Amino acid sequence: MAPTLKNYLQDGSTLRSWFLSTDHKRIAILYLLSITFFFMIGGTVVGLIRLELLSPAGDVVSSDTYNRLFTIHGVIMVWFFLIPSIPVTLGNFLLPLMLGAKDLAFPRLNLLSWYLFIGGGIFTLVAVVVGGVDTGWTFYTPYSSTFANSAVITVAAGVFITGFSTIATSINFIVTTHTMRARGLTWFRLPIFVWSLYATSIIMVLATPVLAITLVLLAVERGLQIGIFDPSLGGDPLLFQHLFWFYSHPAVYIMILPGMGVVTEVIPCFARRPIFGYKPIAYSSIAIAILGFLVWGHHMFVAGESIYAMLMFSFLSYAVAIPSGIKIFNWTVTLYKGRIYMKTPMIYALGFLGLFTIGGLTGLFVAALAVDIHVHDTYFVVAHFHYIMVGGMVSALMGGLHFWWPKMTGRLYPEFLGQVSAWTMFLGFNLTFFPQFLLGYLGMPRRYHTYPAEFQVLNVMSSLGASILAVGYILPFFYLVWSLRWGKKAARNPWRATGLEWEYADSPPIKTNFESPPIVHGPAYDYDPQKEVNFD
Amino acid sequence: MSPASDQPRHAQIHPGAEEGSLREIVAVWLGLIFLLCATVIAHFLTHGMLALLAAFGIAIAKMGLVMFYYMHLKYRPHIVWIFSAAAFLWLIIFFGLSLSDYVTRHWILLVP
Amino acid sequence: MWDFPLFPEQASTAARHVDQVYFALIALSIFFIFSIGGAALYFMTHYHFRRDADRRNVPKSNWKLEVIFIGSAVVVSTFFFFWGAYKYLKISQATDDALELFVLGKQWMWKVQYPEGQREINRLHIPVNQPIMLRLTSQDVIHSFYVPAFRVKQDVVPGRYTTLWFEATKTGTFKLECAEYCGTDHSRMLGEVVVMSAPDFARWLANRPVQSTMVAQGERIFARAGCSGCHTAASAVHAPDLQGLFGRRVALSTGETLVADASYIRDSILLPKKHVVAGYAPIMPSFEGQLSEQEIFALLEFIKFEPALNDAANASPNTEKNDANK
Amino acid sequence: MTERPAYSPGLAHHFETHAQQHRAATLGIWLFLGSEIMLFGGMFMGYTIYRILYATAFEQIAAHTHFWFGTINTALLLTSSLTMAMAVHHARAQNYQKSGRWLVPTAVLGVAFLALKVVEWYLEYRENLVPILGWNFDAHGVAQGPARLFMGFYFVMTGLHAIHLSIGVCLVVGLMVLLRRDKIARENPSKVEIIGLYWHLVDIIWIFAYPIFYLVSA
Repeated sequence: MAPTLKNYLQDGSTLRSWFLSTDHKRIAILYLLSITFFFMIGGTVVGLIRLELLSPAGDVVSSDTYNRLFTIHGVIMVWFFLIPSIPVTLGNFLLPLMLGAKDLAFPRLNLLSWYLFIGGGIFTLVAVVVGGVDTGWTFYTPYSSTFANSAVITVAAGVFITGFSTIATSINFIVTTHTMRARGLTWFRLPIFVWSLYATSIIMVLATPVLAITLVLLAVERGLQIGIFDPSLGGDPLLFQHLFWFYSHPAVYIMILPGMGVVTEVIPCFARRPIFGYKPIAYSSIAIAILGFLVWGHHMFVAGESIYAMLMFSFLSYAVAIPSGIKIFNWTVTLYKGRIYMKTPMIYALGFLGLFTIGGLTGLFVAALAVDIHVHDTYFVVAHFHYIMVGGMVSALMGGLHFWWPKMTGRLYPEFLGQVSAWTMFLGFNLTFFPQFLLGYLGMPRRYHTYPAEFQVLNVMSSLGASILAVGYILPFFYLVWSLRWGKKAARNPWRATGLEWEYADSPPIKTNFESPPIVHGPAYDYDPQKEVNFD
Repeated sequence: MSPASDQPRHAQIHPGAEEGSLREIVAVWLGLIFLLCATVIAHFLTHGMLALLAAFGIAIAKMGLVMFYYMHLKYRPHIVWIFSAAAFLWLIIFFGLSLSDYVTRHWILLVP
Repeated sequence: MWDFPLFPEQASTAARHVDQVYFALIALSIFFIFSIGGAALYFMTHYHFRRDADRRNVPKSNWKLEVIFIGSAVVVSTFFFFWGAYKYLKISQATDDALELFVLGKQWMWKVQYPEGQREINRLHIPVNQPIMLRLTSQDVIHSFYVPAFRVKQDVVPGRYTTLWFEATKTGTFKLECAEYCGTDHSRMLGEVVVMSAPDFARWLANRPVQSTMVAQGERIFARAGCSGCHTAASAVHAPDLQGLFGRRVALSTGETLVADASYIRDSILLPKKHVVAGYAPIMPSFEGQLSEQEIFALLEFIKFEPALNDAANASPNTEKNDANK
Repeated sequence: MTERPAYSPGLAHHFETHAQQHRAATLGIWLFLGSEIMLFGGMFMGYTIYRILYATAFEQIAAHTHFWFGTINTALLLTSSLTMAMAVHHARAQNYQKSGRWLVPTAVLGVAFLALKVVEWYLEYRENLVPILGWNFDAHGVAQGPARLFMGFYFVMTGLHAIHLSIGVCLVVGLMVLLRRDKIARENPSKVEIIGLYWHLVDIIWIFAYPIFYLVSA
């Protein structure tokens, strides 16, 4: 131990040392602050939406404002929160630590990606100020290209720029995983989190460029009136949907795969036993990354797609459910013969397990052609993807944040408050989104500013749940900030966890992560359930 | 991807290594120009499906030459082959599944 | 407090099929949630760190178990795919005796045209137990025609026709909604489907003010727009004969053949060079921007209804053919 | 993996060996090129679909693109790939002076391509073939809609390609400056190679743009 080496947080305190830092850990912190900021904006907006939906008449905001609200909620939550969330914060921080490397392969590219992210974010926020955007986050043509009367191009530019930030991050992750693993760290000794980041990066690098070009074509059609999708020229609006969903369906897996990785780290640690089925879980991540590209047509079942394409996409959508099922199965079995500690990260991880299962199962509903024609574009779909994205991804992010908080900040969070907010979030979430399944099947279309009066009770329940959910999010924000100063100091390995980041790096780590390059001798998750442990 | 295959190869690849002689570079260029002439001739002589096949066959051949020799794919480990093939594979997925919609849109399905 | 619906009314032949799959999937979900949740809860309590339990020989993997799980997942998935697809094909199946209505979506209303010439806005009167086929198009952005009680939905896409089939099984009034986001008043683009008994429907139809049937409207447009100048037997211009065209197989100059359905005829009017009929020169001008979607609906009805076309052919003056070439 | 040498010019702090650094750079640039292929792939996809839907109109309107401009431009780019390959070859042999000398014709050929392209666009502007804003568009007897779609794709794709090529020219000029100052060896020896790979990719994109815009006419 060399006490003279400063940790990464103390190594320079000027603005320059943060904003021009190429240290992956500092960039991760910058990203964490940024996505928290965007999450707050997206959350505030959805607060207004839920307030509006308390009454069927639509009397809080005008319909144009409402349309801008749900659009900006979607745009910010998808591109400025969910897609970056785990990869750029926990992934950025942990990938080199887990691999035993000093940094990512391209540290300056990593910093550039943060600036691109912020640049894209500024464009998007500017668009909100100069008139908002009312196309929905899906930007469907010809509404977006010809009819919308809002700042479509500005937002498209923002998302376009952020796309390059995503591509840069993914290239960095893939190359780092290939070239910078510690001695002895073979592919099948990697923590599953690394596998899931790798799978995520595959999707990012291959899908995001298609989004970029789609937005360029949209902007060109809107700004320069060059016909690309214009039906009056014989163009096909469905072509836009093909291009868009070729990106945006895999993007759903960009959002969920890293969460699956986090859960696979947390469960073995708090069940004190090796993960059950390492290889099935690892392979299923790659399978999801690949199969995820084959199913985008299910977003177009009622759009006027060919019946043959519908049958094929429906079949493939069922196929992609299988690797997700494999994961759920293996996580559950991992609890068998474990020594289970219900700490905050574990509550989140098990919450993820439950909510993701519901989200995945309702995916089977929308993949069935007969049921989809009824529930398509209704609140059923809204509930389905919120179960996966909020119930799944956000739970995993919160779990991961609590799990690695001691490593990132050197402080322990207050455990009691952690558990209280985890349960609050779980309760609030279900109350918010479960009624939406019923609403959807009853036939309440999404993006409705006003709605028939008989849907009010369920909508009020949903809004009530949303306010509980909000408490569940605000609480951790305060106690985590509180812990930075008053939290108990964390030792190197407060969870007695395995992994290079716990066993070889300080809390918080030094600038170059390790005093000497670590060497790996055995498999990941080398826990022994027969041994009792005491957490800090 | 075998688990440990990347590790020992670190030492083998060195930026100074000689890959592809000058003669090879010039020969490839001659090949490319020859293919360009061929595509021009084919353009004037063929039409219909044949013209399409000629134009794209030659384009793919040109791409092969550039990728294998000028971009040194020939001298790279398999992992780079996989990376470069991935984009093309994904394009096939993209084209194939999209076209499956457009090509079959006007087919009539006989329902049991 | 509890006076709110949890399940929508079933009012069409499709509803029963959709709900069957829906309930089966709910049963499947409950099974999985209870087995996964039950197992997790059992392990959580039985292997809680304070409990003494047998923790020796922890299994790290078990390929047999994985294969069993994957195998059963494949079977269940395949079953639900086939069942969902089968039900879908069943409810989207066309029948020949359907009443064909034309629906035009625009920001933010639904315009309905009956073959006999009646028109409605945001309301659709149909007879019960009678298959209905809607031919849908939009004049601006994408809309979606959605009747929850019928469990049917179809996007309404500008620039092309989509079709939707259903058969109501109950009389009454049912909500019609736009399900694809279409701008400011998306949530007010609502309507009603009024399902009536057959005699009531006949009475209602008879009492609607009608200027002329769609065929008659189409006939007028056929003459006015100059179609008759070329597409008649008497015409000097070499143009395809439209008699009996609808539903016939047409050989194209590219060597392909296709069925002359509504979409084909619409394309031929607006984008005449897309499909050129074998043996004819591509001389037809495009009527893009000159005919409204509703006028094309009428033309379509006229072309479908051959005897009238025949009359128009005989009656049309030859002078109009110059218009067609301008 | 060998121990990191105590003093090693051009080796970033987080790498252990030059080989590792070079390997990372190679993988990284190939991934980037893959994403570029997907970027252009989206447009090729859109083009292909309309080509199938409006085969005749596309064949007719394609007769109005300037075949010889396209062909000469293809020859220029293929030759620029030759000179670039030469530059890379010499850089790999650590002969940076020779490498720099081959970069000059590379940049010149790139600029020549762009100049011809601009002339060609101007001709198309004169022939009212630019389907932009409210400009007068003359479909030359071909169906208006599909003709506009074709020319739309033509301008967007060749425009985006030209932007890529311009970036390439800037990078090559930047490299020449670096080589002149003899900084390249210390900075990062893979640089010439990486920019070369990018240059070749821009060439490959043109290799496919050429048949779809110039060779489809019947």
